[in-house]
Amino acid sequence: MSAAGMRQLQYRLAVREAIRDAMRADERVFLMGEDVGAYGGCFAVSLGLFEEFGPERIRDTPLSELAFVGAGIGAALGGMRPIVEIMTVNFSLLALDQIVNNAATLSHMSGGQFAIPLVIRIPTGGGRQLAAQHSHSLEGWFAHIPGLKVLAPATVEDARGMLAPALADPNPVLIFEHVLLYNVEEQVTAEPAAVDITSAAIRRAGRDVSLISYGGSLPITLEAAEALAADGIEAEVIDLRVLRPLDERAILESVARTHRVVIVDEGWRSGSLSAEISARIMEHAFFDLDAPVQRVCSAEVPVPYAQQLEQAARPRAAEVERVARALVEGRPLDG
Amino acid sequence: MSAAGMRQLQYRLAVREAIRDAMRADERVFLMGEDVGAYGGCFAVSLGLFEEFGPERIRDTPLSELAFVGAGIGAALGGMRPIVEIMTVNFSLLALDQIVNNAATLSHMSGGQFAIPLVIRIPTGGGRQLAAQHSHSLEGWFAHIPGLKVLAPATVEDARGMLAPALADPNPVLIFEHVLLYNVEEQVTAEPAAVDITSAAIRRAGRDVSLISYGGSLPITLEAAEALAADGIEAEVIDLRVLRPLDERAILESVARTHRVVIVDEGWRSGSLSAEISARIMEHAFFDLDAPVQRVCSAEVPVPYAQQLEQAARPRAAEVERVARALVEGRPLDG
Amino acid sequence: MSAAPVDREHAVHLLREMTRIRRFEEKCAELYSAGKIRGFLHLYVGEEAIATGVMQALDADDAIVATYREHGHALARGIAMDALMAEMYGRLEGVSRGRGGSMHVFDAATRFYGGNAIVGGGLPLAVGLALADRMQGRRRVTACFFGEGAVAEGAFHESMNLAAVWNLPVLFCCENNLYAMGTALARSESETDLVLKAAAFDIAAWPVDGMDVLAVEEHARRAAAMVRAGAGPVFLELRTYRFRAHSMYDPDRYREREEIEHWRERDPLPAFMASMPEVFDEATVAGIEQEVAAEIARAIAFAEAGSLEAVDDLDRFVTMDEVVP
Amino acid sequence: MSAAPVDREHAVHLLREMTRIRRFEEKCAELYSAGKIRGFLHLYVGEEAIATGVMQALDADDAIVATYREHGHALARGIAMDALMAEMYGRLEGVSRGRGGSMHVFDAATRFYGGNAIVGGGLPLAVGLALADRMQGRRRVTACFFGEGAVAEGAFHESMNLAAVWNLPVLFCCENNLYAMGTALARSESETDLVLKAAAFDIAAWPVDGMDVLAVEEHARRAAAMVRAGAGPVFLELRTYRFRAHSMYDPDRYREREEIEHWRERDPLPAFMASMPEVFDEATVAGIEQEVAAEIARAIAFAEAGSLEAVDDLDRFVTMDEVVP
Ligand SMILES: Cc1ncc(C[n+]2csc(CCOP(=O)(O)OP(=O)(O)O)c2C)c(N)n1
Ligand SMILES: Cc1ncc(C[n+]2csc(CCOP(=O)(O)OP(=O)(O)O)c2C)c(N)n1
Ligand SMILES: [Mg+2]
Ligand SMILES: [Mg+2]
Repeated sequence: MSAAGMRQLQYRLAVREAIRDAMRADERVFLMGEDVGAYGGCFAVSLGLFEEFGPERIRDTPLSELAFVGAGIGAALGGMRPIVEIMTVNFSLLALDQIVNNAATLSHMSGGQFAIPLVIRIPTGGGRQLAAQHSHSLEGWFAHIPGLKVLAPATVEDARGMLAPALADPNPVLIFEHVLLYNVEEQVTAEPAAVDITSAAIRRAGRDVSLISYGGSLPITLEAAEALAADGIEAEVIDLRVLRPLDERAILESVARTHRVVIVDEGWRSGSLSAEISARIMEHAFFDLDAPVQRVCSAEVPVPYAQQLEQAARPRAAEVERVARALVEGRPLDG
Repeated sequence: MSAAGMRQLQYRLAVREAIRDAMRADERVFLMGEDVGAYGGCFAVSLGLFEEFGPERIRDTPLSELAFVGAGIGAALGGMRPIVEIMTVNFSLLALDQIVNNAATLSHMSGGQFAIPLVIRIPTGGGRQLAAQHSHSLEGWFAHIPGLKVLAPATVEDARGMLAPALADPNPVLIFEHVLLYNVEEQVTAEPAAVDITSAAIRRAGRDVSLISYGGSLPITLEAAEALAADGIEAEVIDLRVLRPLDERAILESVARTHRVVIVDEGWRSGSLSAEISARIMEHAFFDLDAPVQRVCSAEVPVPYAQQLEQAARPRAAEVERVARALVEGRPLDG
Repeated sequence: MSAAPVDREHAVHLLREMTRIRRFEEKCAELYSAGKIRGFLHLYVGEEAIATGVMQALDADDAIVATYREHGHALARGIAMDALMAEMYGRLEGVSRGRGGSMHVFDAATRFYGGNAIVGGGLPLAVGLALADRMQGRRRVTACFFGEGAVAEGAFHESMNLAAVWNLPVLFCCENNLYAMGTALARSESETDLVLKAAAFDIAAWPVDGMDVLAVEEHARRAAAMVRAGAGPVFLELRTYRFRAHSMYDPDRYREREEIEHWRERDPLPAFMASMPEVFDEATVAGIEQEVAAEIARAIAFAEAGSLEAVDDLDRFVTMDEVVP
Repeated sequence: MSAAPVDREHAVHLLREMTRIRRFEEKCAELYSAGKIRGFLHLYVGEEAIATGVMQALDADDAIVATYREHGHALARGIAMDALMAEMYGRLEGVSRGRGGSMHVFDAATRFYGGNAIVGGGLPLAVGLALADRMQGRRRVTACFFGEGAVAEGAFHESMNLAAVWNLPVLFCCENNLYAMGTALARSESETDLVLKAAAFDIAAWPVDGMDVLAVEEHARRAAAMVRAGAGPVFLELRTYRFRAHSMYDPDRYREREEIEHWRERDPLPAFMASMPEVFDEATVAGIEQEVAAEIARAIAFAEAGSLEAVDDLDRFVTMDEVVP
């Protein structure tokens, strides 16, 4: 541990510490998913927890996404505080019925008789050449569903801090962890700092343009901001943190400061979360805008294996920089 | 049949005729789904087809949405032209893995070696007091997925005409039929007119404001347009018809004519298709706009059974009218 | 008929419960035609012996997970008929504030977890409720009702395996009424002996005459005792028949008159009465019918007098502010 | 060892096929460490007898559906090794233009429908391919390979039932290597006798020694003949073991050394050689190894010399302009 009570921590280990702390603090918390136990977790997030907590609380499941996610809902109804891990976001498609038809509806449909204090952790995103069935970015898609809360920790501090409030929340909370972030290391306070799961964060101050991003796209967004700064363009970087419900106020306040916006979203462009953000700005900050809100998203293709193709399909810092620069310099972007 | 070779036809019967014609014309076409045969179809769409074509080609399936949708993909790969019916849109959540991970990816991922000439018909939408597990409007959500084509026939002519080009298309085509439209009757040509599945349609001309809608929301949008017309406000009503890929040109041309837009979408507001349309207008027609694009969507709640609550949750003509009027009269909408 | 001796009081209780369900359902059909009840309505007429019999085996803190055809289960579980009727009417006084309707009856007080309109959708919930009991060391049973049509769903397969591999206290009650909407079991399952489905998971299972309330009670008690004792899940195939169409929308084109008639002859109410003539004399039966008629009348009056939830409350409970119950 | 008499030529063919797979996989492991192959890589080392044996029973116009662990199936099916290696390299000359990589091998010419990275995701496709054959009156077989871990998925359950209730020509080949990643079968299935899973669907099924290439061929031929004759689907449980970790990411913490050693003693290649000493003299074996080494060297050269698909073609085939093949 360095001075000032700070220490270097890896995102993967931050998630692990958060799970461990939650399980030590509350008997009702348990982790359930495919190979979270004996194997140590597909991304080694839960490595070692099996040894500390045993097979009942670090519960390996069969390959039955629909049933074990539904069992998580039932266990939450039964008084537990389940953390369900879906190994990779594309497998969550097998469990969508339980998430959308049950988890998202039971409280409202029952007239408020039941709460569902369930956390579902889902590794998400591309960039590792895992091809079209292992590289989805569906967090924005899930953010469409009323009754769910959707989080996207982009920093090590959030990876460590968001789990506790998510478990304390009486509603189903989905936490999307971008696979490219697991190896990221950052300085954090020695002890977990309390973080909220309601607000967006300003990760960089700047008055010339707002770069709005979240999760796995935050690093390239900050990278673009640095590049712009080298030319004297100061970008304000917003990390949404919470994808549902959106912190609309933080977005609009940023627009009011900068009057120009680029949204960076790894989702496929059409119908991605970036569209909703653009639409909200249209509705509530139209007259604050000096230029149309722009989006840098993933190409609308199944993510290919070949590296040059996958990279071309993903949002890149250079593109964010190019678009932001054009906005600030008032150059046309169309065509 | 009336004069001028026109006749009155019900939406439900239009779909049935389209299926019958396609099956008579092509041996490879068959209909598969839950209770499409002996029962006659949950919404009586396929009533009578079982008698004409028999159990092989009007194929009742067990309650196995994931497998029979996947079987439709496989049958298409095997040279058939399947029409798979998913009884109601919320059950499609059980089949999403096959639709998103297989149907939408195989052509691209295989380097173009395989096409998937599959049609999936899905009754969608609310308004019949069927509550939170039977009233979803997910067509806009599906429109986010590259590799799929998504259609929303809003007229009897489209209900009859879209199936043939959908079957002729080498890609998976999802056709969403709004449950409130099945009983609608309209005058159509005696013989099916060829319709495209690429463009939006102008259902009503008008220069003051564009009302952009699709599927089950078209009727209330036209209703609002009539009400506005009574006060001399002429609305152009755009029926998107095709939700993926969007006919962006038609949208932008309309904006260029009217400079004001209200989008009407039964999807839950946040992350609905309306957001994508607003974002596209932001990006490509910002300087054509006299006022910010507005949206009239469903309230973000699981659809309740009680009639007054369900109606309150749905987009209504009066609201479309109110918003359009405010736009045209330049009155503020916020707050 | 089963040989288990039952005292008069209990026999009367069973007939009363079945009668409450029968008459309630018949009234619902009327009210649906009258437009008082909307949406989808699935009636339990003919299957009353199952919910009635199984509920005898459950304790107050056991849990129930049911389907969209759950009025009978709700009544047999002890949910007040007036609140149930108010739900059909979409009234604020309904069990689910009128938000769920016929397919979504919920009641935290009796641990009644719905009312699920997704075929097979309740099974994973039941597994989870049982998992919570197991992890918290409680000897409670979760009874999960579903139709034979649900057996084709992946959710059935995955849930059965999870319950078995984790040795969870789930009582799977498969109501085999031979049809899933218009699809006969033989047209949807390559193996129609449902007990063999359970064998694939090494789950104890056996068939039960679902038209015989005493047989259902007896077997449910035995099964529930096994489950409660920690022997893992049990699967009961309860053989029955629905006397009415699948829902009020169903023209019932797919069943032979003879078949329907054959099963009507096995109607669980008259059959039970005939099996205990010494108990069910005219006066007793008439008394039950009167009580039930009065209860239904009260329930309708309650529903009619009910209020509509304010539209301003539409957003309430989309997300919760605290954990309940 | 099975008693079926095999002529020398065929025996040599079988060993050559297994050797091609074994050496190809070993080379892939090297190339992965060298960074030439990326993404996920799942090797078939130890299971070669299955793909090799089953393919002997298939005709040119039969179809194959496999998993992410499909290199062996692709090679045994006759997909050119150079195009397969080029795919590993992500080259335009790869079977899938380099877009699929190790987990997504496709080849229309040999009716090889992938290469599916969703566990259980291929089963419904196989059912559909078989349905198309049946409806078009073709006597073709669709062989569907999947691991024992997939048996827990709802997709398995639904697909088995569909294939059986519609009497479709699917040959279900369950490669039971005892582990799904780190999860032993006994920890994921309450009933570990997989043949009983098939019984729940009234599907003909039996276990086969997956380490004995002749036994696999013999049983696959019998099963394929039944399927082709219209007897409906058949389920084979092919008992095997993977000698390497699940993937290149897997530290393999969950298996006992002894267990791995025990199975290595049953290595299908030496076992087969030892069973026919009269055929597999040193010279013959050396000759095979030489041929295979040369083929692999050519494949690597081909892949190394391959090109990268132009980034401008990224959008190609997201949707198709015409039906192929
Ligand atoms: C996943 C899903 N698929 C289809 C339906 C439509 N549906 C409602 S009830 C039903 C039949 C179910 O039959 P069964 O399980 O035997 O129960 P029963 O109605 O006979 O009591 C169907 C197909 C549904 N509600 N959910
Ligand atoms: C639906 C789904 N869930 C989880 C995974 C992650 N995963 C990939 S392979 C695998 C193990 C599969 O085991 P098995 O079916 O026995 O095949 P094997 O790898 O042993 O050949 C898992 C869990 C996946 N790819 N798809
Ligand atoms: Mg039934
Ligand atoms: Mg395995």
